[in-house]
Amino acid sequence: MIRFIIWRILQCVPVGLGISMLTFLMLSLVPGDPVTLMLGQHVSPQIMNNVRQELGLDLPFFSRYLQYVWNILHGDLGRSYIQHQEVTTMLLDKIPITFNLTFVATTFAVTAGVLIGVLSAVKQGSPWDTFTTGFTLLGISVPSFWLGMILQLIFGVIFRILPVSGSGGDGFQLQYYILPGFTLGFASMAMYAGLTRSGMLEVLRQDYIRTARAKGLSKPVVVFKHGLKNALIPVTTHAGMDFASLMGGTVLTEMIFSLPGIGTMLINAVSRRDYPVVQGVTLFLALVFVLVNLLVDILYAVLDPRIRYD
Amino acid sequence: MGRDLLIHVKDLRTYFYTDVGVVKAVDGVNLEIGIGETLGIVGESGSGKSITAMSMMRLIPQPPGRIEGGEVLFYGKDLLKLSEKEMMKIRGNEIAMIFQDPMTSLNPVLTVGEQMIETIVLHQKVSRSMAKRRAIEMLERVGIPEAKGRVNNYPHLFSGGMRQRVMIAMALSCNPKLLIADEPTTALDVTIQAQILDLMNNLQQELGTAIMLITHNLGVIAELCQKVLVMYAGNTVEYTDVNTLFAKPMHPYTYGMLESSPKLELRKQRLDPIEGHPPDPYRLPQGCNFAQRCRRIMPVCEREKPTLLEIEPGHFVSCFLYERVKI
Amino acid sequence: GLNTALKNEEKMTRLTPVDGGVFRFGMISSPSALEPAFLEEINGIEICKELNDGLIRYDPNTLEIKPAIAESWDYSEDKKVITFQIRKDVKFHDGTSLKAQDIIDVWNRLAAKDTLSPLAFLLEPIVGFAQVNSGELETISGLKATDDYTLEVTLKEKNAVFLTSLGHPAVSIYKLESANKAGKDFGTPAARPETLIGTGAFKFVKWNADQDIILEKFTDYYGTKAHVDKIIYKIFKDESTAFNEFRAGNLDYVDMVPPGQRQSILKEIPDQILKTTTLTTQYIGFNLAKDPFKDNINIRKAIACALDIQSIADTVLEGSSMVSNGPLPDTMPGYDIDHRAPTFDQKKAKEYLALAGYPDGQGLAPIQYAYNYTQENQRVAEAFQAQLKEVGIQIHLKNMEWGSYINAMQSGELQMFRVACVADYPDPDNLLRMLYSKSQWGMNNVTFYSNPEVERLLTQGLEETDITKRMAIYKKIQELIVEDQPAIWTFSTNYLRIYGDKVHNLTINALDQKDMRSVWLS
Amino acid sequence: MIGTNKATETLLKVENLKKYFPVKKGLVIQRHVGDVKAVDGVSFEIYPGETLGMVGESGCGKSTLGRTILRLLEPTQGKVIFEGQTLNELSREEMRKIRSQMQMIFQDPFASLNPRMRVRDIIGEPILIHGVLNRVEREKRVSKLLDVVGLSTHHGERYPHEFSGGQCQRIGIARALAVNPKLIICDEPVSALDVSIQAQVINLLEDLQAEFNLTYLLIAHDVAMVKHLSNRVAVMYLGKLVELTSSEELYLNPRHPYTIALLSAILLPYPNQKKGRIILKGDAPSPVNPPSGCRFHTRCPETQDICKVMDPELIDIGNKHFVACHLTIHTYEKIKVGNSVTNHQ
Amino acid sequence: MKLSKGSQFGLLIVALMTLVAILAETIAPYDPVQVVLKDSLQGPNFKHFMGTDLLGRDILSRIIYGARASLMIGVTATSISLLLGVIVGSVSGYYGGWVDSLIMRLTDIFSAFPYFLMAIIIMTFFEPSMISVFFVLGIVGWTNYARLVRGQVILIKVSSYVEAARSIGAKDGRIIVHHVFPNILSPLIVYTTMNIAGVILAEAGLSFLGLGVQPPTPSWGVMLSEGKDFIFNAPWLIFWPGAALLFSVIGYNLLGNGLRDRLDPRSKQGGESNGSRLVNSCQRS
Ligand SMILES: Nc1ncnc2c1ncn2[C@@H]1O[C@H](COP(=O)(O)OP(=O)(O)OP(=O)(O)O)[C@@H](O)[C@H]1O
Ligand SMILES: Nc1ncnc2c1ncn2[C@@H]1O[C@H](COP(=O)(O)OP(=O)(O)OP(=O)(O)O)[C@@H](O)[C@H]1O
Ligand SMILES: [Mg+2]
Ligand SMILES: [Mg+2]
Ligand code: NI
Repeated sequence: MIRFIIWRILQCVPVGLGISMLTFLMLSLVPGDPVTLMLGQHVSPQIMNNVRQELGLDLPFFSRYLQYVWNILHGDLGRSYIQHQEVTTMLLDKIPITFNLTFVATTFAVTAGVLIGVLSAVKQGSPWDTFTTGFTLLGISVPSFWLGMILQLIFGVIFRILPVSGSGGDGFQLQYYILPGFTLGFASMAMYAGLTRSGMLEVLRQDYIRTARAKGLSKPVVVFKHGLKNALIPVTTHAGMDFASLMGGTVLTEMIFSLPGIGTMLINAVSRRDYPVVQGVTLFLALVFVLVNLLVDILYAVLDPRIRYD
Repeated sequence: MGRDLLIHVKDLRTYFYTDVGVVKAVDGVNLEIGIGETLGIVGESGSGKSITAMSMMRLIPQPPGRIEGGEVLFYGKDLLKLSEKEMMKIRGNEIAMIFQDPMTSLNPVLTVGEQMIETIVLHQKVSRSMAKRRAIEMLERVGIPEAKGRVNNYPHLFSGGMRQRVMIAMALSCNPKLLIADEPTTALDVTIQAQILDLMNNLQQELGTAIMLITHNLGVIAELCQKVLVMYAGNTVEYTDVNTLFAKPMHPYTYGMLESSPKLELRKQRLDPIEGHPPDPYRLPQGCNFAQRCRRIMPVCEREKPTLLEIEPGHFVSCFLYERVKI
Repeated sequence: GLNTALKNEEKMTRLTPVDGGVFRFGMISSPSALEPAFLEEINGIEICKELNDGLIRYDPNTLEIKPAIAESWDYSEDKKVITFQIRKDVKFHDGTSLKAQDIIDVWNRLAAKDTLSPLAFLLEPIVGFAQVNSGELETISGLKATDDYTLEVTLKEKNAVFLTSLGHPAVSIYKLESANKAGKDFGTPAARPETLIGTGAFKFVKWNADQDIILEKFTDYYGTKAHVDKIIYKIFKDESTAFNEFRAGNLDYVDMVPPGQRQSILKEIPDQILKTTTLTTQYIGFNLAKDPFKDNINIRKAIACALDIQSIADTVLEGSSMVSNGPLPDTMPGYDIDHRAPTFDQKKAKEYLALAGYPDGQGLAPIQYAYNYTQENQRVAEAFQAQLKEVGIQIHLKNMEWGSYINAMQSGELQMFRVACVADYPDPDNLLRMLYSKSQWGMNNVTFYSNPEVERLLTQGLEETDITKRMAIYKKIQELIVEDQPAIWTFSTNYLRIYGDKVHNLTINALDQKDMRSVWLS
Repeated sequence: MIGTNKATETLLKVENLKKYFPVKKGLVIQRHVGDVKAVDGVSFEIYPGETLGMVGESGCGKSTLGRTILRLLEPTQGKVIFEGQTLNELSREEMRKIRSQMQMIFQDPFASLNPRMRVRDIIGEPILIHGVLNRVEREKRVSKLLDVVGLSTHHGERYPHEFSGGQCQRIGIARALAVNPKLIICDEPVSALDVSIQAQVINLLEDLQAEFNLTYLLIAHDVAMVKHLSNRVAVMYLGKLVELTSSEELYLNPRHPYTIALLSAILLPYPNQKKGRIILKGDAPSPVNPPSGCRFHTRCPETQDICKVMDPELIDIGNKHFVACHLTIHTYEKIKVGNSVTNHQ
Repeated sequence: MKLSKGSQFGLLIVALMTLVAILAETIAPYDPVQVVLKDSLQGPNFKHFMGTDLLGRDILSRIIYGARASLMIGVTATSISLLLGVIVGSVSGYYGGWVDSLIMRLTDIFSAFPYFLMAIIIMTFFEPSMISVFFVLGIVGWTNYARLVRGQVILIKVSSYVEAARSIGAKDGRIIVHHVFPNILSPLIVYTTMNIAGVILAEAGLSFLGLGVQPPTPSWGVMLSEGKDFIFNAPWLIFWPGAALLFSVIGYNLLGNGLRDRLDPRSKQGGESNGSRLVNSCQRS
């Protein structure tokens, strides 16, 4: 198992390298000069050249890339062109926020989604089932900005029971993440509900469920103890895939709720051609992506004793 | 009938209502099992054997299934009229059940021990450690080596034969009065099958549990059962004791079935199969369900359904051939 | 130009100010840096001007030059040397006193090559700037501290603008030592109170990146001390969110009204709104080096007459912009009220179009109109497109990502495009030179406009120190430019600012700067 | 090893065939830590027109053997000689061509038919591939084949899921017959079917053999069925043959303890005939690390010391009755002198 | 086998939408790009059944024309993803080994890459237009298809009927075309229909960044993002495109479910097969 984990982490290396290369390549090919963007238009050619030299932007593409990789290997992601801060520091600053957000969103999406899914599978064909299926479709079609704003209005402005935005400063303060978490997790929740429902329907047809019922176990025990763990296996697989889109979703959510997270950081950086930040963030995201998938694999092994990685 | 009846099923009918139509999976089944007795049920795939058993346990998936009628008298009380809660006390406790495929009948994500313990705790109201001891004891009894260690294993670490032993141990752990075994050996190899049948035989003798054994293998019936019920397309076609059945099968289907299986010791001889295949359960014929395949079909067979009649003492057949004799 | 919300202000000032309280300032989008050398965008300037004082400041209402760290100044005979008398009671936030040398140090740093400041140009008029900026020398030779409280600045030429430009926070004064201590982290979110020491009425407490920036009242401030104890600049990415926070009672002030809600907010809280026309100019630029605009003033006039700017400002922009009819916003000193840029008149448009050689638009290939993407720009563009279609001019819309857009404009690839420019300081020279001088071709002058007469007058205006004469020169320049129509002047942004009912004496000048010293909370 | 004093040509000869599936471990560099010895040195012959039955427990390598013979799997070692041609030496293309001579019928009648093809196309596919007939002729032949296996022409228009198991198996058989093969390997052709249907298919197989002079290698685990159909029967245990003889001989005179146990375990439809059943202990061991010596020694009721160390060879004990057991070898040694060859057929 | 009632309804919706898209010119009461500033922001009324937007354009007409762009985007972008995914996934699945490892790592790289970043970058190469929207959404979405196809191919590769095909001497090409491909079609079609909605919504996300369909062409995504600011003051701006989207999401999902049952001859009883497991991993907007 340990070796498997190490192996999966090692897999990160080519993926990370690939991503850094891809990012680097794409950003370099994109029209638009970062120096102009940094300095604005008022600036004299003299200053422009100074900056260009300082940033090494006058060097050929390949040596810039090598330099970049070299620096990464030394733990140096460079400095933001715009904020002039070290990318590593910026990242470390923002990771907790995004982590909290995705954590709350995922927790919410998974628990609520799974619960809804289980209930509608158990009551297949009932009005409740129809309702949740409809709800699931709604979940897919509701734009998250709309949801976010409505939630803000209702819970923050009208009832004033939850903060409208922000992260509440240092540390994890749950109340600040409830609305954003819900907004971000809503579509996922719908998806998990759908997945759990079909997974559960599949599982409920299995022989061991029949065995469990024949043993006289009560319905909740049958469904949750015997059914759920099995039904979660396909759900888990999907969770890894879903993570990438969840990460994409944080951008809008963070924007709407003024959460200073990775998403905000990335979108700011991309629009201002802040190369070091964009590269740092994508690299980090790739790492997270691989780690999350690793987590999913481990979870898989926990859920399904038939799978062992050695 | 002078013996003590454990369970008496009268005119059981279970239908499935699907988008495509109604399946009369079980359409009038009668059976009796005495205390400590073994009843075998044979029949082709899809003839309703499993559904009969599941209906008795009230485990039919609802919807689409529904028990449309009949009585299941267990010690004289109708199981079909019990509340779900009362029924839960009977399942696994008074009536236990094991299924055909040992590979899929155990929950892959729970340890074998856990699956046994939960039943024992539920029905015997004992502590978990007591239950565990009992589980180990049962596993030893069904011949699992190193039972102490293996209770903590997951099912996938067991071979097919071992899993079926576990299933039996689990079913018998609460000393049920009746064990319903739905094709317990079909999925197993011949040599393993022999082991399991042997085990069941021994345990029955020790514990005195009545067994309802579902199979489509006549050899298994001959080996274990005292009484046999032959089913075809949801109906009982023949019901008698095992010797009579093999010596003097009366229903053309039973007869055909006996003829069509290869016999080991006979000189090579062409098999005599029943032609055609079972009717589509969605479109059962108007008359006798077996009519299309029957060698001795009569005009009446295509018009009317025969009824199950006691042709000879203790020998029930549902066929117009014999109704006429009686008349 | 005057503040349009004067009435409210009067009402507010009548009460006696109360000290104390925390002012919660809703800011849309984060400042990128608090280092003066990089103060390019409005939010950085907003905060930095509270942290650091410059030699002069602008009057919060009239934008006139007022003394700050310098209590007075004198021009030499040839107008090339300015001698500043520095106040003796100016303290840095760490308690030390400010001397003339501190100013020189800070400016040397701003000009230095390594600093890479895009704003170093503010010091360009000083003798010896170029040598420092190219890295040859370390100190600007034109700066001299004759004693601890006298600073002599020698200019290369007569320059009437230089003094005004000293109100820009980029040339404001902080403690050089703190910058050295912070190193590369100077003015970034990593800043700590001891690495960001200024001279302003507020001192730095904390910057939580993308979240908030906290300032605290500086009690040893030499001037009028602030009333509020603390300012928290809360950073938002979305106007609606900020407004929701405001409605939830968590903000005292919001920097921007969410689009789409302006009219309803105006109705909802008319007494808590400030309206300012800022020193911005927005126009549709014509690439004068490209067909069909090259040497064809009639087509430019045709387009100018075809556009109903007023109705767009009223509906599409929800009244958040003033219609502008010349190269300068009306709040800029020297604004010419009298000039006659063509306005909406479809009949005239058709006439001009015919004159241009395209009667009813026949023969005129579709024109491309480019703009950087925002929803608002997009909507405006769509409205333009629809209006031009009515007189027979087809335009294609091309929305561009900011970087490519700037590039394309500067390289002269585009045909017709949106330009918006914010003045750095309240002097007409700033905008007119940047946008219409030939020396700025390919940089800020993206229409590639040039007029020798304009060039001449620009130089003249720069040297003229008499204010009335100067303004006459700029009036003439404006007339010339309007005549040549290198652009259609569309809007000057007219921001709406919302403040809470407990906020008093909040002022906003045309540079969009709030004076936090005067604000108090009840 | 196998005596060929018989004049009849062999159709298929399998020589010391082995198929190991590597078991790999390790992450970056995959180490080879062992093999699943699915087929481990099997030799036998099949004569034209006969049926050779192959019985054994689940997992003993029967299907793997069948696949390896057809070169659907590449053998690890050994040869398969078909009509004098060594299959393992043929190129891919040559192999592809020769496939029309050898066909296979699969265990699961549903799974072996492409659910998205019409029955007509399924049966016509081998003809198409081997390009022997034009379209019209092909269609005719498909109708003929459907008729042969007891289906009617209009069935050709349907999809596999519209048929019952027995009918599907008939389609599979028709596909195998389509190119007039000489040898058909039947991998548990009836074990998925109901008893009454099984008999139908068995009869069909018998009839076809007579009609087209087919040779069968019949893989199954139902001894009674194998005995019924086969001329000779091979018994396999854990990748190896343990006994090979004619079916009557096998029933009347089984020599290997495993065969004996297998036969005794068969349940007969006669009540009250409980004979002295030999119940083997435990399960068959894993083919990854098969027991040393005789592979059956762990379960054999008559294990001796030698069984644990020495692997018995498959030896003809007379009448072409091959047995791989130390017990019989000793008896055989004694009678070897008087070995007379009699044709068992 | 007939489509179930639900899927018939789904088919009806999809057909209706398609019809509306095709006949936009005939049906739409107004020119969708006609700006009438004095009619700005009218609520639903008799003249404008669904109201007007900020520029005074008729929303009903825009919804009708928007169906054209949105459905086209949904279908085209999905087809691009599908094509890429099928090629990559089947190569990866069929050949296995190091080819598979390499391709799957590449896929990982692409999925780990933030999609809007990719969108922005691609958009700066191509000028924003309908074509580039197809392209971006297509490029962004292929990884899931590749994974899906690969998984299916691996399953089918070892199936008994592929073995049967090999045993009768079929070549690789024939096996892929006749045996493997038809059998991955069903989960693929199901996933595709369910994904179309996600793509339409993702276009809204792009529009948000100015990278979507270019004005004045209306699309539901553009309308949604335009309406964002007016949630409180002119909610109909966002309601109608939202409803249209929801409607078509429902349509496609129901149709997808029906197709699954229909296309998969094995799921006779209409049980849930693997198709529904894939539900929807829509890109968020
Ligand atoms: N959930 C269901 N929905 C519809 N029909 C069903 C359902 N479950 C069972 N049936 C039908 O009921 C009939 C009887 O099934 P049953 O499982 O009792 O057969 P069986 O005799 O046990 O067969 P086997 O030997 O294959 O186990 C079959 O025709 C089957 O198609
Ligand atoms: N592709 C493979 N890779 C690894 N091991 C395999 C593979 N195919 C078969 N095996 C192993 O080889 C052994 C023999 O398998 P095979 O399928 O030949 O058995 P069988 O005798 O046909 O069994 P059954 O009666 O269940 O069909 C088994 O242990 C199996 O697990
Ligand atoms: Mg059954
Ligand atoms: Mg096999
Ligand atoms: Ni500017």
